[in-house]
Amino acid sequence: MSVLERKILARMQNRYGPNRVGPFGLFQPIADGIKMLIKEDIVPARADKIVHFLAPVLIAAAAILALGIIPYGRNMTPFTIDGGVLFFFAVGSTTELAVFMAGWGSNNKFSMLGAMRAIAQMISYELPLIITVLPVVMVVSSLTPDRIVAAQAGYTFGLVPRWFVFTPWGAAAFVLFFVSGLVESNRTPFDVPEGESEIVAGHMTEYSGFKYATFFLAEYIGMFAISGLSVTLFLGGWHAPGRAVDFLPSYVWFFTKLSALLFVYIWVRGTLPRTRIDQIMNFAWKFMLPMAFACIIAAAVWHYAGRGLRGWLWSLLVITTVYTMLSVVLDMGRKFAPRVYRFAE
Amino acid sequence: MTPTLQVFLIVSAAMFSIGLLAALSRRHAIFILIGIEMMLAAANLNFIAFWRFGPQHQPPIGVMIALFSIAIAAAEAAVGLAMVIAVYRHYHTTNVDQLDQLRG
Amino acid sequence: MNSWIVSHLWLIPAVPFAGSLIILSLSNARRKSAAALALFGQALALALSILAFVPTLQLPGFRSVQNFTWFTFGEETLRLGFVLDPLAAVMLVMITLVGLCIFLFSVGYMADDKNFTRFFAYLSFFSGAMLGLVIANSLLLLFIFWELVGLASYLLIGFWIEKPTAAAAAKKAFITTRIGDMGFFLGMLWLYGRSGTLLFYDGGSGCLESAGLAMLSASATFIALLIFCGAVGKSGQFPLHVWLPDAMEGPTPVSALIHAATMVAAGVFLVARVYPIFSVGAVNGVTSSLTVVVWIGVTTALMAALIAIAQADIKRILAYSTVSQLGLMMVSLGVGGVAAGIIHLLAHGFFKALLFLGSGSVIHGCHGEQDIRKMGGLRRLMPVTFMTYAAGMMALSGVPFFFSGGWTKEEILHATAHWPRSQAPYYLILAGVVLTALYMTRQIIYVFFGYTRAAAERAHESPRVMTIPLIVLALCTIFFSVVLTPAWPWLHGFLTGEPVHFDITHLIQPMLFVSLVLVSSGVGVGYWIYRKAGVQNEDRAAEIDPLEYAEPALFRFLANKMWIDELYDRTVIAFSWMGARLSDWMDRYLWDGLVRGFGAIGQLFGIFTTSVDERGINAGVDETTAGARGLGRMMSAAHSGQIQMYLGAVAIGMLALLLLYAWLA
Amino acid sequence: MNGAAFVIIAICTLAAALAAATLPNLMHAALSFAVAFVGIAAFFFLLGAEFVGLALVFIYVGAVAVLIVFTILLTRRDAGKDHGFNWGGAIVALAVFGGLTWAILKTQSLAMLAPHMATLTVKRIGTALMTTYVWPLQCVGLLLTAALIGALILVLEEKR
Repeated sequence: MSVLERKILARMQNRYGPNRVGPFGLFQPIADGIKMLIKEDIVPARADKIVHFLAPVLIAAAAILALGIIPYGRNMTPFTIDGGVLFFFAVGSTTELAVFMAGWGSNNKFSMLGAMRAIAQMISYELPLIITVLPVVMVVSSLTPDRIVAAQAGYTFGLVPRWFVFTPWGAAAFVLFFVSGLVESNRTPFDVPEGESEIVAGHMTEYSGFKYATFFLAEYIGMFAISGLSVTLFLGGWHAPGRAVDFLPSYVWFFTKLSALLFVYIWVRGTLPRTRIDQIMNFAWKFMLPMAFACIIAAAVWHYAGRGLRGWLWSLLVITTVYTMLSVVLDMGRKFAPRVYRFAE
Repeated sequence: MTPTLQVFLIVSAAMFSIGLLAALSRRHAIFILIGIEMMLAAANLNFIAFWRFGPQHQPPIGVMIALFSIAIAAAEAAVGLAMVIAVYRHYHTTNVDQLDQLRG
Repeated sequence: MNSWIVSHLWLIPAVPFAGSLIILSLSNARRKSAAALALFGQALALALSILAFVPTLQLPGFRSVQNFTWFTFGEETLRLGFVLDPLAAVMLVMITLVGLCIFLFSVGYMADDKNFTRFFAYLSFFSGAMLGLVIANSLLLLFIFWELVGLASYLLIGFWIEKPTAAAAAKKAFITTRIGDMGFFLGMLWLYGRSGTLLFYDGGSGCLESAGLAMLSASATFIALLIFCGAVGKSGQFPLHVWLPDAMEGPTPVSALIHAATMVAAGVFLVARVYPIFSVGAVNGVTSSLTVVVWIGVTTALMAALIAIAQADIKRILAYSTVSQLGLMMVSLGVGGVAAGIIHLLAHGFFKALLFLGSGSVIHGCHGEQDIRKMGGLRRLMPVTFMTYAAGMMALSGVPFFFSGGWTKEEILHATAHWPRSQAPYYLILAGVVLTALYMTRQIIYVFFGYTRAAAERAHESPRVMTIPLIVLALCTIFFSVVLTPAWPWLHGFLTGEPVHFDITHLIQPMLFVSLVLVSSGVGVGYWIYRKAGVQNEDRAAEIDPLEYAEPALFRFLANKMWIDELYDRTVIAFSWMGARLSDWMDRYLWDGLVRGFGAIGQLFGIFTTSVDERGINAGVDETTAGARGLGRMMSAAHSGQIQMYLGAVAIGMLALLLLYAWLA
Repeated sequence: MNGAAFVIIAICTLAAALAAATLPNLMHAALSFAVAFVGIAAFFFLLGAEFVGLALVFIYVGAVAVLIVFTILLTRRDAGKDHGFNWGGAIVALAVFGGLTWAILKTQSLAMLAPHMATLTVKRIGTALMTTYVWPLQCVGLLLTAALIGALILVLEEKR
């Protein structure tokens, strides 16, 4: 997965990805892994030993737990509990704590600063994340992923699969969900915490060797989880895009969709420059939140308008009006990301 | 030994007294908050336990109360911590013993 | 016309009162108008009295009563009133007539006195009071005028304030009469208590009428005796007579008016007015109270007569004679001869006033000399005074026929002779009559016969203004007798209300001879003893009185007024002096001691309470406050601001509840 | 519902709680606080109230723990110093614990087993919330916003 990412990035940047190690550089990850393992594990002197050690463990655990509830295929969800989605978020929130522990444990200013930024970012995006999930849960009226996926079965007009993404509010919600997902996993445009240029590896600076490896592992697993959830919520989980191709096993569809999303991740990483932390925050509170609420309203309208075409149109109308209004308000104010120069006193 | 209600109650009592211990013995302001949160959690535990072992009502009253108390506790924690910060900014200490301006 | 006067009876006393008030307001200088006003007032009163006298003549037993309410307190109403009956009418005329003469006389007598106006104000005030007393229908109103009369006598006796003896005499007179008045007052209260009203005649329910008397029953004698005390005091009877001789300090017209005619008569008038009370439960006319009156009267008469013989001062002799005559009147009232007593009172009023005025003109003539031993042979120098004085003397000593005194005295003898209780008073009275004749002849001889002694050289007849009243009074005494002769006892009938018819045969009465014998013996003895008195030598001023020569001890005893004054000094005054000192001692030591003792106890208590307060309460309070403060501090310690402390407290509280619950359940 | 799980969870939570109460190091105490709450959530799971457990974790571990940690950061200056530990509190806590257990043990009626229960679905909770407990929900909503604004004002004011 890491080598894939690096090759795609490279290709985007007109350069070859790692191709030295093994055929087409496929063994690159193994090489990285070995490198990580054999590197000496140094722990900062006055660091808080326990916290330092626990941080990576907790992050990895949280990420893996999150994977547990995603329905990979027809009745192939590892861990079915009634409030599946809620479980996902509950576990998701522990990652913040873990990130903080990492930052605090390494006992150096940069890592602390990095951790602070990460937490601020994750917390502020958690809200839109959950609110965008709300319309889906409302429509399906259940928190369990299986029920959600089941709700997206069937096709309208024989061709269009009844996935939520094809509903106006679904589409909007999907986009918002995808973006906040990016932020949650500190990826690309929002990977400020470990922004190499500014504060080295953010909260992961003091980690080396295997602990650093676990961090990376956790990050990738986080991506998997977020995109898996978005697939189940909006892209119809393991449902086949068309009736025709229905014969393939459910998990095949799930993974194709998943890899599609991942590709987008990497694609986005490759293209978008890093955004400033305050820009992120403003974007979250000023744009994402209102839009999320709009999605909820749209979903409600869609639902009460009979889920048919009329409902579709009505919710589209709601989404567009809110979108245009927001953009007008924000642009007019030109406060999208006001740059306040604070000269050193 | 499937746990009986009494055991649950004992555990919650333990939890409660530990919360009390934290609140009473730690000098630090934040620990008092932590202690309070623990006590509240113990109370929630009790609610759920009683709900679980008690007669089943259609609307799960125990759960409801637990939910609401969690919400309220969270609000309380937020405000409490805000206050601690404000106090710290003003008095530059969080040592509860020194914060006795409200003396009688 | 007559009904008008009956209803306006109160005018009679009012006129002199008004006169006195007006005179008082005049300044001393206006002597002429003061005298004129007083005389006019007295004349007007006389006219009114005569006017009032007429209706009483028409029908016998006449009595008209006007009662009015003085004031009411609660439901009780106090009613007073005026009465007009023969007794009152006669007295009215006598007082106003004698008063007029005396006023006239005093104009001359007091001519050279600087307090002329004040004298006349007091005189008219006195006559007003006397008139009021006579016509009062209520014992209370009578008592009020009685007191006014007493006040007037005090003022008049003590007229010459600068003379200490006069002031002392006035005080003495006032105090002794007051003692009598005490008795009178108690009697009055008792009467009011018993009979419920003080009105004499009140349409049947008056205290003197049968209904009222019935209510008195047993207490009548005591009430009578108490009222009699007032009479004794005012009329100078035996125990309280001491003030009367000393009252001679006042100017002679005063003595004439007060101590001869009117005031002293008030006592007798009172007894006559209240006679029914005296005679309640009378057994054939004799009650214990009346016997007491008789014996008091007898003793006074005899005693006064004896003292009179040994007196040197002309006015004192007359004073004692007045006392003795009053005693005689009391005896006549006591034995039941009310009318006789009143008639003698009237007669005595005239000739005693005459005698006093006569002595006044003698003193005036002798320029204030009062000692008879220094006078003599005034027969030739003051013929008019001598003539009138002789008439008065004849009347007083009881010469019958032409002189009123004789007839009235004979009447009294007649009444006492028939007194059933005992004959002793009769014989004593006889002795009294003889003694009266004796000292009167002594006086006449000393003053008018014999050689003119020192004081008498420059004597001259008094001016006409003084001799005219003398003459008028002398004529009155003589003509008054006409009415009194037993042949035609008009006055007696008038007073008692019986029909009277002229019967010459009554003229000769056995009693007539008895009195003739008595008077002639008295005069003879007197002439025999004192014939040498005026003859032996010109300047026998210091000469020893023949009686004194014969019986020095007895004489000195009598001269000193039987040492009664001294006796009183020793007893009553000594007693009161001792009482005063005792009460003073008691007050100073006993009561004062007690009070101081209580004070001390109070102080002690005060000290005790303060100490208790200091140590006990304060300490206690301090303790509690300290305790409270301690508690407060302890409590405040609890509020140390330590949040954990509070939380711990809450926990402990919960525990305690738990334990309590466990302990209870 | 089996005893073993119960015992393990009980031990873990109580240990974590005790650590939170007694650890001298602030950060460790805060973190053990989070662990304790996860333990309690586990209890809820045991008792069949998953939703509440999840909510508990989500709220406490997600938000409150972070808040606490942030506060500790903000009050850095004296966080290091240990403010000491007064034993009075301990005694009182023990006494209270004794009292409570005594009360619980005394009332025999509580010693009953868990009766069978229909699984508590989020749907039931949702309907209950929305039907009978609508008002309390609105109030809690109001309360939370008030608390939010209050906390902000308390902190914001200082910054000015």
